[in-house]
Amino acid sequence: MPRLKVNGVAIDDTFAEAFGMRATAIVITAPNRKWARQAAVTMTGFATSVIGCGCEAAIDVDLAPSETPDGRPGCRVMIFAVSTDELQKQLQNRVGQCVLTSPGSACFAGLEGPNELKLGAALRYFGDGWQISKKLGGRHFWRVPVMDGEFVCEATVGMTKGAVGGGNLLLLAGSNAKALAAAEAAVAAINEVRGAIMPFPGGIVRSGSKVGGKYKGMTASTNDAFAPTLRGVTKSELEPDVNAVLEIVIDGETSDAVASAMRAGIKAVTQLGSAKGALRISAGNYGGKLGKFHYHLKDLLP
Amino acid sequence: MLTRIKSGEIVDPVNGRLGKGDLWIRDGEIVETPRSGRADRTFDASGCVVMAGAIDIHSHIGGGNVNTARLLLPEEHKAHQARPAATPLSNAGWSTFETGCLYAKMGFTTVVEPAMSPNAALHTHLELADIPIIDKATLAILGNDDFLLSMIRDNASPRMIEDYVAWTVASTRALGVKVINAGAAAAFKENVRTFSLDDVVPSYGVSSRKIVKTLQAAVDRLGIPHPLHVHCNNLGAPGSADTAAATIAAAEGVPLHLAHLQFYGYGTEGKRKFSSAAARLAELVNASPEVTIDIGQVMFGQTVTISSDVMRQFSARGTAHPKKFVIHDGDGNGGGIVPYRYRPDYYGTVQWAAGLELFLLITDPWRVFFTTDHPNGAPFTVYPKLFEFLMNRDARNEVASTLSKSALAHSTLASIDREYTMEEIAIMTRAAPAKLLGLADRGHLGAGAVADVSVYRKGKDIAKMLGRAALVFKNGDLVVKDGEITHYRWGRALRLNPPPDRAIVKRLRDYHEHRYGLSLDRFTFPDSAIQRDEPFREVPCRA
Amino acid sequence: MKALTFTLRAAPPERLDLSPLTPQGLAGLDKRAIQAIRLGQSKLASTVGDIFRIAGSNANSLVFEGGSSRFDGVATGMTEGTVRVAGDVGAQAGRGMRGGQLTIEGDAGPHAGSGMRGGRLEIIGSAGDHLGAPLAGELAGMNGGVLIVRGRAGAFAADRMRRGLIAVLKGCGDHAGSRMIAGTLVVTGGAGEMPGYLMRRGSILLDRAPKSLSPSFVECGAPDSVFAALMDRHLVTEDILKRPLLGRAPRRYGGDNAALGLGEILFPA
Amino acid sequence: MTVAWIGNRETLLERAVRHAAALLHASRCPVFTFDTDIHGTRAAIALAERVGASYDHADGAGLARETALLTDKGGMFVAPGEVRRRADLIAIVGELPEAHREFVAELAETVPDLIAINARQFFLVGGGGRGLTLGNGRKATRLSCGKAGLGGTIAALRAQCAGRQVSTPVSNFSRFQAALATARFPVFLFFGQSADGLALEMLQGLLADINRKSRASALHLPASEGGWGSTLASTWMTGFPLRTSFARGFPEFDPWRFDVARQLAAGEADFHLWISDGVKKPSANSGDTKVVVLAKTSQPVAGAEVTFAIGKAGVDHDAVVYSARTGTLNSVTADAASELPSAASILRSIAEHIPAGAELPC
Repeated sequence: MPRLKVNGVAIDDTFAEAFGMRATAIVITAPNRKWARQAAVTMTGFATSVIGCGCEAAIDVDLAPSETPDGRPGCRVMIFAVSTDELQKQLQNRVGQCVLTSPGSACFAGLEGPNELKLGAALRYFGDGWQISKKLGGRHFWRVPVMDGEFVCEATVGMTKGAVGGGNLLLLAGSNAKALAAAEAAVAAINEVRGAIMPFPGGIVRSGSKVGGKYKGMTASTNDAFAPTLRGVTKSELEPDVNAVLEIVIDGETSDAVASAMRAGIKAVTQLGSAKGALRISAGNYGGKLGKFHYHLKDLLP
Repeated sequence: MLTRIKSGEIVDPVNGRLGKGDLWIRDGEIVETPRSGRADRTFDASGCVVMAGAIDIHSHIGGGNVNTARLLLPEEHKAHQARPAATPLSNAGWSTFETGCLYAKMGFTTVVEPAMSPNAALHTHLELADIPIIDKATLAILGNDDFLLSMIRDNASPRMIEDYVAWTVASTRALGVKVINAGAAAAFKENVRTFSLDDVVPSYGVSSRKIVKTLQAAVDRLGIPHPLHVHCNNLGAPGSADTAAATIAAAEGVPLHLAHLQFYGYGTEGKRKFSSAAARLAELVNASPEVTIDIGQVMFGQTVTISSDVMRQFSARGTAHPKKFVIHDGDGNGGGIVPYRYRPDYYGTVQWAAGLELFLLITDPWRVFFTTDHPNGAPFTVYPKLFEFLMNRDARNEVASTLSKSALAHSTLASIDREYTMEEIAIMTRAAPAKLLGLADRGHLGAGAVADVSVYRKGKDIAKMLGRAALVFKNGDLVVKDGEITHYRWGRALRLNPPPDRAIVKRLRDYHEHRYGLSLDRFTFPDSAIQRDEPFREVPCRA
Repeated sequence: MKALTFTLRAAPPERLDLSPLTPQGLAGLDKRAIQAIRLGQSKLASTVGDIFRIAGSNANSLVFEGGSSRFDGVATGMTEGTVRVAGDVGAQAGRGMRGGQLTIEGDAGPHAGSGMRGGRLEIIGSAGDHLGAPLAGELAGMNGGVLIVRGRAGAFAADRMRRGLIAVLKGCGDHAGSRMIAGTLVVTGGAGEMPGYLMRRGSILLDRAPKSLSPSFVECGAPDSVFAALMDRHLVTEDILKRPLLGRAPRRYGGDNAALGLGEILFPA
Repeated sequence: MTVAWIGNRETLLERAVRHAAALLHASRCPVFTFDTDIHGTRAAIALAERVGASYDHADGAGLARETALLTDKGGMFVAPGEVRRRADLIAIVGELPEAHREFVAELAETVPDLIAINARQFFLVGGGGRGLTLGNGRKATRLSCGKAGLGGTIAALRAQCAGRQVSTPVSNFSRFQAALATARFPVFLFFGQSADGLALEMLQGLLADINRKSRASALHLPASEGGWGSTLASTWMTGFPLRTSFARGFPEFDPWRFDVARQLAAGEADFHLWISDGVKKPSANSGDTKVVVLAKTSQPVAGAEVTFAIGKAGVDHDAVVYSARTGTLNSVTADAASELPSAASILRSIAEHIPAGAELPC
């Protein structure tokens, strides 16, 4: 495989293969940033992969008070799922259990669009008849009485059918510490990209997987080709000097957002350089047969 | 003045005149063809049907409850805004003035207001006196009044009850007697919420059946031509066909008139437990020659229900559209005003179909009367369309095809081919009402009849033909030409005048002074109180 | 194209019904047809030509140069375009509006914005009684749109309101927000007796404590309110108010407990 | 006996009628104010129709409030006879007007005979003072919310009856609640002059709440009996209550626009026909409004173009009037019959002299 090198970091001539998904975004606000983020972190917990969690979700960006509808600190959270029904269910459960419950929170639509999901329209029933509907300048809010006042929640939120899930970067390094340094650099850079989230812990996944496995019922199992300890027993993708691989998985509101995120990640990793970070950047795919979206690393170079 | 209506197609079932010919009027009366053959004026009626003026036996055109409905709904009146067509009741014939004009334009010349509260008789007659052109009549409501219920409870003699009924009819200038959900209004005052034929009015121990039978007997024995006019219990309720059937059975060979039978034509079949039971009722009517009925046809659109059945109106208040209503606990019946919009949904379809089934399945046009119970089923201004439904099955089937299929599945309407002939229409709307009300001077075109004549230009469009008469004569005056009013006049109220019995008057005087602290004179009035020339015309009782 | 302009010749000799003169009503009419429209409400039956000089031709933008308290029904039922009155109007301005923008630079009579469903009606001067409210017999008050009165409003402002926003900036008379079904009424400058009487739902937002309140309203604390923040921001961005009204934690009264009790009166703590 | 004047000069009735008709016919925006019986009202409305006038009652404001209850809300009402015979709880809503004291005294002196409970309890909702002494030495228990006024008190009463909270409870509420719980037919008496429209609507809301489970109703004792009679006549003749106009050739109802006092004050009317057989006198009219007066007077009314002396309905001539005591129209025989013409007869004569237009009988 011919390789490009930037700042000592080799870049595979391969591509990340990604899939179409449904996604929505909400804006969570609170009296201060701490509690806005707390609500967001709680509702996006256990949302790493649609395979086991029903959805993939994370904070997209933090919002300044001037950027939120109620003038309080907030953050934009994105949720991705494979079907509209599943997305609706996950949204309703997560906002209901994690945002409605969080002190001082409010919840607004973070996405507009012709397709809508119920937000406050589903949660209002918590108000047990005391809920109040308000329409202001074309937006519709529900006000649900709670113990610290009211939970204000926009009635509906837009949903996009053009979202993409599964953009990724594989960062191969000589040591665990260097792999983590590279991955953290990538996560920090991608965090700045609007419309793209990284649903795994801290944006990083170490248990990259392949499809299927030897045990019945396993839909995914360890990505043995990238596991350094298996270099001796499997058909490995790893050079001898690679001792750790970490993956960044990216879901985007649009295909462009995924591409921008990957570009930002590659830039950060290459800027860090091979001495401190990754020796090599690769990407995961299924031979291009399963996913509609292909992101070739060579097109995303800094 | 001698008037000749020339070469019209005369439809006069009473006198067996059917076919082309001339009709002669001298002043206010129909006459034989005069020897001279010279008319002072001649109207060419070729291409026209010539009939007697039509008679509506049951239409709420005036009186306290009707006026309250007007007061309650100014926004539904066409003149509320400068654009008449924009308001739902724009054709309702809302004021007394419009009422007379709109009836006359359709060739109706006599209309009966069927629900006059005896205590509001003066009010009712003042309103009727302000309805131009046509003649009017009223039925006095009895059967929820304390005086009658107390007499029945105390086993008063039939004679005393007859005297009371006679006094009421005479003093209120009524043409007959109506009973409305007998006993229910009295029971409702004691917080009873449903009431059937064999239920008993608290404090009196008198059943609804007993009240109806008592009044039926009194009316019959007094020789009041119009049989007791009964508004049954359970109006509008699912399963009310049982009540109507029981009431028909209760006629027991003595004449009885059941009002707006359509509103009782409901069974409990189907998923919604509401279905047309009209076919069953029609059969019962066909088999009971002493029973006459009118329909109370429902047509779709906005209207207002006006009824002295206060219990039923109270229970219907939740369906008010727009959401406002009046419930009045009166001295006897009181009443309720509940605006309502008939929608072509499941329930509306059942009601619409049930009315048409009754019209079409009751075989004797002498015993079924053409009403919408104005404005309860629909304003009387829908009559032309309703005539079309009766006379043209394609017209009604076309409408039926747009309505609720599941509702029609429980109805026989689709299987009925009958179309009314013009002669049957003439019987149902002219000859039979005159007979039912005891009005020998109208409903036909024989010599000596009042010259109430309506002339319709024949055409394929039945609604247009019968909606805008080519000519209408009232007492010989030409009042409508080409569907427009040409002349205003004041009609009269037709009344009975059975002589008063002194004993009952004294009793009533004591009763009013003792129980109400008022002189009986407060509840009576002289003819002069109407301030019109000859406001009344007396109709004789049967000998 | 220049705005279709109606210049008042002289003070009208009778009340006028201007309801025919809307952008949609005049679209496609030539000048002669417009001049022949009857406006007079008495036996005089004045026409447009008797009352106004007409200039311009863009019917989507109507201007009345000069107004009068006898101008009834201005822009009745308008659905689009703009209507501006440089002067006062009489009763029922913007009655049943569905869209577009109506600006009245002077005062308006009773029933301004009666039964509005959409659009924006701005009265620079004061408005009479029954702002946005139904006419006699009707049950439907304002059902959408934005109605701003820069001056005062009379009694029964927002009566039977169901949806939309009414803002009165220099105070209003008694019974503001009576029989409200929902929607939002903003009053700065003080409201009269018993605001919110018989309200079922809806919000009445004031800049100060109401001077009298029906005992069927009950004090409901002053927790932090996101709704207040949303509302304040909306009022400022929509150019209705210059500065926030309610603040972080307004005081709240709930009522009318005689009716459904789901309405509220909010004012700054 | 002189019954007509043109200006200050006596004239023949016929001539005065012609002159009044000519003035009316020439007027651009005629308005009528009346205070007369049913026949006077019928004749006035028929004349208004002929000349395109708007009309109102001399007590227009109080009547408009009562009318608004009917047009905007409706409600539950009861006949006065039933109140006397059935009501075991009477609540007087607001200040009891002088005109209706007699009936209330009668209720205090009698007992219901149609239900088993042979006593009445009386309550006074709102109203001033410490209570109300009725006939028979009985007192009405006062239900009040202090300064909240009548509207506030009815609101609190309704909220408390429904088990909802209030900020100020109604005085003596528990006594009322206990009475209501056992009463078979409670009746609330209301009057247009004591309560505004919203308070009356609130009262009807209270009645609607009570009637879910038990019975209760309200008795309307109108601000003006004559005015209510005129309201009924106007309603049947035109479809609308008072404050209706024929200016555009069809009846239009607008309680603001056709408030005749407002029309006069705003200078919209150029002709004012004042008809009153009672004590009310026409208010001062603005500059160029021409005035024709029908009044029980023995001299010309200052400023009137034409004055007609009329008799009082029910005194000088037979009449039909609305009676709050019967709740309907009653015929009244003249108790001091005189030669004075009735308002109706003068108005009909004027109508006959209006130059021919469409022949309309209304």
